[in-house]
Amino acid sequence: MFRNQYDNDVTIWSPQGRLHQVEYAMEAVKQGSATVGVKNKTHAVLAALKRASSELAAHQKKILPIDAHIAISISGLTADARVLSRFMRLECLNERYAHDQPLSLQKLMERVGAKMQVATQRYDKRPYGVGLLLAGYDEDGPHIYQTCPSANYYECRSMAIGARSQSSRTYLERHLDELEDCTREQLVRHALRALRDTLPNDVELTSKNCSLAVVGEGEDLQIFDDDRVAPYLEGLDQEERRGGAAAKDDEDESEDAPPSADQPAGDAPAPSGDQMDTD
Amino acid sequence: KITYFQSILSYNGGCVVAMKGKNCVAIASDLRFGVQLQTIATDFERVFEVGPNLYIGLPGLVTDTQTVAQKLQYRTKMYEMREGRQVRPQTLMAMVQNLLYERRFGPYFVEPVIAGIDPSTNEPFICAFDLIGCASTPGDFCVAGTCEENLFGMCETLWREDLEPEDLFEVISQSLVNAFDRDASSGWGAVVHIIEPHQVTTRRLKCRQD
Amino acid sequence: MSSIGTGYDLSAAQFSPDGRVFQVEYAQKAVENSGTAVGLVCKDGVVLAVEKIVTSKLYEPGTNKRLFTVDTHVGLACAGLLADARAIVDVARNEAANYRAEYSVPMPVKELTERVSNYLHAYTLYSSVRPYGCSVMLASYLNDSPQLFVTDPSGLCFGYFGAAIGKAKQNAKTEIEKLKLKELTCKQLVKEAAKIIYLVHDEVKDKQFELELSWVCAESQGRHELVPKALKVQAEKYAKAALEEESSDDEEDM
Amino acid sequence: MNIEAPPLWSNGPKPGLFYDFPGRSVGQSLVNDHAKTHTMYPTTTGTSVIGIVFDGGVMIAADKLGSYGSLARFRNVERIFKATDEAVLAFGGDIADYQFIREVIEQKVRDDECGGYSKQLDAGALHSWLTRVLYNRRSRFNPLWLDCVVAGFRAGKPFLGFVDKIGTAYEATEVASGFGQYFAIPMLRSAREKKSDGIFTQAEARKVIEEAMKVLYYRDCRGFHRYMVATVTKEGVTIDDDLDLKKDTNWDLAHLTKLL
Amino acid sequence: MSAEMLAMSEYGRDPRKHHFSPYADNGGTTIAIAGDDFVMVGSDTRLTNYSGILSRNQTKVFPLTEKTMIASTGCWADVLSLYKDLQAKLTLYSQEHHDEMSTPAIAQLVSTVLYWRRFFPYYVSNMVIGLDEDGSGVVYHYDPVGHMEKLRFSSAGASVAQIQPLLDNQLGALNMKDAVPPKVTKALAHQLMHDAFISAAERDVKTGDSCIIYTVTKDGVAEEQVKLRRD
Amino acid sequence: MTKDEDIDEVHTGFQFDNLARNNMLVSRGIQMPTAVKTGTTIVGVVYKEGVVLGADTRATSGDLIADKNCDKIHYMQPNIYCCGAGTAADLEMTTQLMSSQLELHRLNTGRQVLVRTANRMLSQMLFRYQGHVGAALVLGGVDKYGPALYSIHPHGSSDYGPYQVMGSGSLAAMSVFETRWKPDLELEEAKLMVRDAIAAGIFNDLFSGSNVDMCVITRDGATHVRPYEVANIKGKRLGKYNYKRGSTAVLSSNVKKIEIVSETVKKTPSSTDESMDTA
Repeated sequence: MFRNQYDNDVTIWSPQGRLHQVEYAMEAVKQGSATVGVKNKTHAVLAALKRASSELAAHQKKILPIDAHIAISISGLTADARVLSRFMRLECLNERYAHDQPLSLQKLMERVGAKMQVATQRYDKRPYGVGLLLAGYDEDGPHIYQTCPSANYYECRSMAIGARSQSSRTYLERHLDELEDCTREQLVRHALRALRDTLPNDVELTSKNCSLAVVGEGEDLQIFDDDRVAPYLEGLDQEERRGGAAAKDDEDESEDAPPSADQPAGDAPAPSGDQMDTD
Repeated sequence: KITYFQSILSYNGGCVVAMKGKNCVAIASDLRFGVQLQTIATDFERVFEVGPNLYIGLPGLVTDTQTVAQKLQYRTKMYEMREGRQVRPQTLMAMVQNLLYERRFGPYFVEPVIAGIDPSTNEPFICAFDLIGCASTPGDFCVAGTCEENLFGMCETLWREDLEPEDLFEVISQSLVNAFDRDASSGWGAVVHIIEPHQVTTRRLKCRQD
Repeated sequence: MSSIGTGYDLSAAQFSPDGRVFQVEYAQKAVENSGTAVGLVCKDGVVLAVEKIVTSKLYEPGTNKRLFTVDTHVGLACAGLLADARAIVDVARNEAANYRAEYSVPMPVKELTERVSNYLHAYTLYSSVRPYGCSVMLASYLNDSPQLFVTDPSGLCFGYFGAAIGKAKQNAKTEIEKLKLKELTCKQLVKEAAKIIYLVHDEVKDKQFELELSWVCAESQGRHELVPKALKVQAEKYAKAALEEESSDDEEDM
Repeated sequence: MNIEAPPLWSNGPKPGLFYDFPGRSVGQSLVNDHAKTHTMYPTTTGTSVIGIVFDGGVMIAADKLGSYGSLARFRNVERIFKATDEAVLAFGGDIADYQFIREVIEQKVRDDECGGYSKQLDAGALHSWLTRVLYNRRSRFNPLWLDCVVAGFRAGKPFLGFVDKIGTAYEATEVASGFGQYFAIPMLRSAREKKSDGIFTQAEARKVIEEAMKVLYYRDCRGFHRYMVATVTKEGVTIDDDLDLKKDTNWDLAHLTKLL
Repeated sequence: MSAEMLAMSEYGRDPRKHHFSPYADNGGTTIAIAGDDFVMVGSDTRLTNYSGILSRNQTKVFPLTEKTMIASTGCWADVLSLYKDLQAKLTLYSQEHHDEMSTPAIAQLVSTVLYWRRFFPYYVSNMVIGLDEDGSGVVYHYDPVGHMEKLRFSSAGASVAQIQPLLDNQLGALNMKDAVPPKVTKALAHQLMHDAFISAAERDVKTGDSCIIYTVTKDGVAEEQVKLRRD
Repeated sequence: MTKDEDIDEVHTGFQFDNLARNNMLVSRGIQMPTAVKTGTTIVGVVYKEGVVLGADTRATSGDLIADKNCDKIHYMQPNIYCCGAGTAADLEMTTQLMSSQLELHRLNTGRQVLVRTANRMLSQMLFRYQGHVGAALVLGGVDKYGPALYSIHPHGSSDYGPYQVMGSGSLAAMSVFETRWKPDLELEEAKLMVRDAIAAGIFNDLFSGSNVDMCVITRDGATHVRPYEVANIKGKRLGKYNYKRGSTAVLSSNVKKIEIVSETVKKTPSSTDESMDTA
């Protein structure tokens, strides 16, 4: 049973000039746990919330290294993210192999965009059901990029995606002007605070559920998990939650992902999201 | 047909090294006589006595080793008879040079090494040739044969000035044995002659037999 | 659109009983949902201007440009799905590079646009793919001759003196027709282009937007470049002034 | 961009090549590589290229002769070109291969320009890229018959590198190809050793380059008196493309080589 | 190609004939010695072709991971390509396995990569050196098509013949009555490497200029450069 | 009956008795061994009052250094010396032979040998052997016409000029003369130039090395300085490689005493043939 007759394939335009399949894929991003990306003048930082599917399971990896100067954090279908991360890693390797230099972020994003676009236009494919945040450092300084299943990507001053990420974005918008000139440590703090704002009031960030990546001037990418992330979390639970948007329900999610410039956000509520593993 | 050697000089294997010491010289060689990878004999002498304290080693193609040895014997004996005196090392050098260079365009496949003491001055003397008779007379050591590169490496590190005869024996023996252990075409025993003005000590060494 | 929803509009490889290919028309709809882009030809070059709608404060300003350089002498402005447009830009760049490799001269923009429109057209023939959801304008200034071509998702392609695509293309066209293009220079035209974008921008629907301006003209030595910063600031000032004037006129009218 | 759309369906036409429809699969190599033979020798050739690092930059030189065997066939061949503000390249070897690779590099640069990337290809990147290209061609037994000298900057520091037709690559403070390796390198090295700090000023570098070009003109029978010099500094690239050694040469010696 | 052909300079050939060989012999010598908690590897720094010196300062030892290095000599174009290939494979591995590849695993990888080109080999003598999982030094020696042997000490490249017997004697205590192999200390390894390079530079035209000696321990890699004769 | 000649033919000139056998080996695909070569840089330059000759001292066999300090400047006559590059044995014997020929010429004519005479005789000899005698020479001397300098190629061509170079390092050496040579050099200038030319060969050509030898020839005679400059010294070993006496395992040992006899030689008329050793 279909919501309408134009939504069962990515090759079909709706009479309004929309692609429902792409819009549905955008919903998958919101199923994933939240992740935040921020940057100042010298560094870019990713923070991500890790989920464990059960008490017995390990926490899933949320942040993946791409090269010595780039990391991604993912929200959406993990398997799709793996395809994209492998693609990006190979692109970075190729650049080092051929030109003996790190790949600039802009080039990488164009190639990822091109790859994702192909999947939005053919009946034998489906859009990638994952949103990524990239943090990277190249000759132009630090960058945060966001990608969407629609094959759009945005360079951001800071960004958050995933479940309940609207609270993070609210936090980030509020502190946007502070970010640029803050120190590396403050920047990490902002990322963690923004991430914490996506949590219900009774849940805190812990070294188990939180993952951190830092890259910047004179500093190769480092990813902090478990014990290594603990120092950064110290004292965070004492701080007041400023976002004040602790327990948002799922209805907020519909306006969660930023609508793209050229494509209106989906009007359909998110499908009950248990058809695939999301992360 | 597969050949296991690069040059005809390595057909039968074998190597020789000579070294100067303090008032003494030494010459040493392996004892293998092979045909390519097959070993025929392990007691093949390729160092020959020319005078009381003058020796020549003739590594190379065995048929030529023996031919050149015989021709040299003929020429040195003739010299001794004509001149009524012993062959000096320098003289032997000239003789070998001429013998080999005569066959510039059809050479004997040997690279001789001479070690001796000049009977009139008691000066140690060593010298080596290529197969057409280019002589070199270094002040330290000379090497020839299938593992000459190995020998060069050993000697460059181990040799030092003013070695006493007993120390010279250790240095030349260790140089030779360790060098030919890394060479399939040489080895299977070694013989060392320590030449002093008043005596020649000949020792056979215990080596790997493979 | 009486045939909408009758089931004849689900594939690009399908005609409706009244002889239309609805999927292509729907794709053109996507173009009309996007910010406006205009292209103006004058005596010494071509000016491209784009209204880029910005949907979040968090985005870095000045990125995701909708103006592209295809070859040093060809500029491209797009409307519609940006991801689709980027794919088209890649195609156009390849075509231009191949032409150069073959003939070692810059590719005439007419031929380039034709190749691109052929490509777009290929995607209107099969049910296995969907038509591209974007239109592109290609501008060049080669051998003292300014040229502007536009191609759309159906694969049609025409040359223009002034063209507009996107949301407010009708309004923009009306504005363009007021200009005496052949008498203007690029430097003057830049201001007019900015003014048009400001005029047609709908503040109610789309709050924020960025103006993108580029040109390919005698002034830029035949290279497609973004309009120099100083000139762009001037143009925007002029546009804003004109906008205020107009709105005060409107009030008077009332 | 390298991402090419795959065929519209398996073995179907690729988008953009739709007019081949229906038919054989396109885009695949139509030539059987095994049946191909490749050119293993150069045709029109250029001789030496020399290069030297000085304080704050790099300088390279090459003459302008294109030889056809022993025929001095083309007398105004440019063998140096500017790729970007941070890289100039000079080539010895087959002129056709040079012109081919030059086109490819210029398109790479143009691609970057059109892409609007802030970083342009620097000498290090081009050197590395050339190494890969030449090595891959030699591995397919279809070599580009070239000796390349890449000069410019890498990560803000002067860079001078060399690649030959099989992909042998290295960086050095002085490089040369062809006869330059035998004539010019000893000159450049000993000139540098005479400096206590081993650093040339730009003027000194220019002088020693001129000396070396003169010796090459005297002694290399594929050498020529018209030549080019390219200098890369932080300020950018300057190419002097109509230099002539003729006025500086001295043939008085000729009278002394006859026994009277 | 015969040694003579390789040694002959390009200009020395018949000027009318051109010859394409995908290989070149660019010289270079490497030595590796393993200890209980370290491994030392050195190379000379001369890069040659035909009769000329291309560079006087080119190391032939490259880092692969924090505790593994590769020493490669022979056809320099192949050396560079092999190294680039390994680097890419190791990066991918570490990203996919969230850990650096261990030295024994790298050793096997190198063997596989070399054998992959069995019928158009990399013309390269390789040694992989590093610390194994227990932190003790290991040396792996290869032939150009991937035969691998695990050793305590070895040498490779242009002057291997000059150096290997010396290491056998001094480290293996071969051919000496009542002698036992000495405990390999850093001082001993350094001294032997140093002296072996001096000897090789005396007798091999392709070895010289200087040698760089790297010491790999759990704390990282230390580097030292010693001058050799330059003729 | 066995004659002398059957055991060892006492002929003059080259013997070809091994040739058939060796050719047979070649025809079976066996490579002929290479002789020692002097890769070599040799140079000569004319200055105001005479000629300066220079040479390096390396002899190689393949990549192996066969002799680190060989003498490449050969005596021809008191007023003529000759530097040699090429096959070492050929050089040794050719110069030795020619030296005695020139001596005979001097004795026959009772005049100092002209350099041009030496040149002509060497050229003719080498031409006769059609390049099979691999000698490349730089011949220099002073005679009644003043200083003269020739280079002679293995096939017998020769070249006259104010400076000459030969050998694998000749191009490096040539670069020195091409940039610095001028007419009427002073002795010190000439010596420095020769030194630099040889050094250029030593340091840039793999097959040239070790020391600089030099020979200055004037109207008053020749000074052959060997070495003129030690360009390279062997590195200092760190280790001491003293073996304990008795380290080497011995199977058997045999000492042969030598009775030392004093020996005097008297010249007799019949032995003049043999003592005609002028070298």
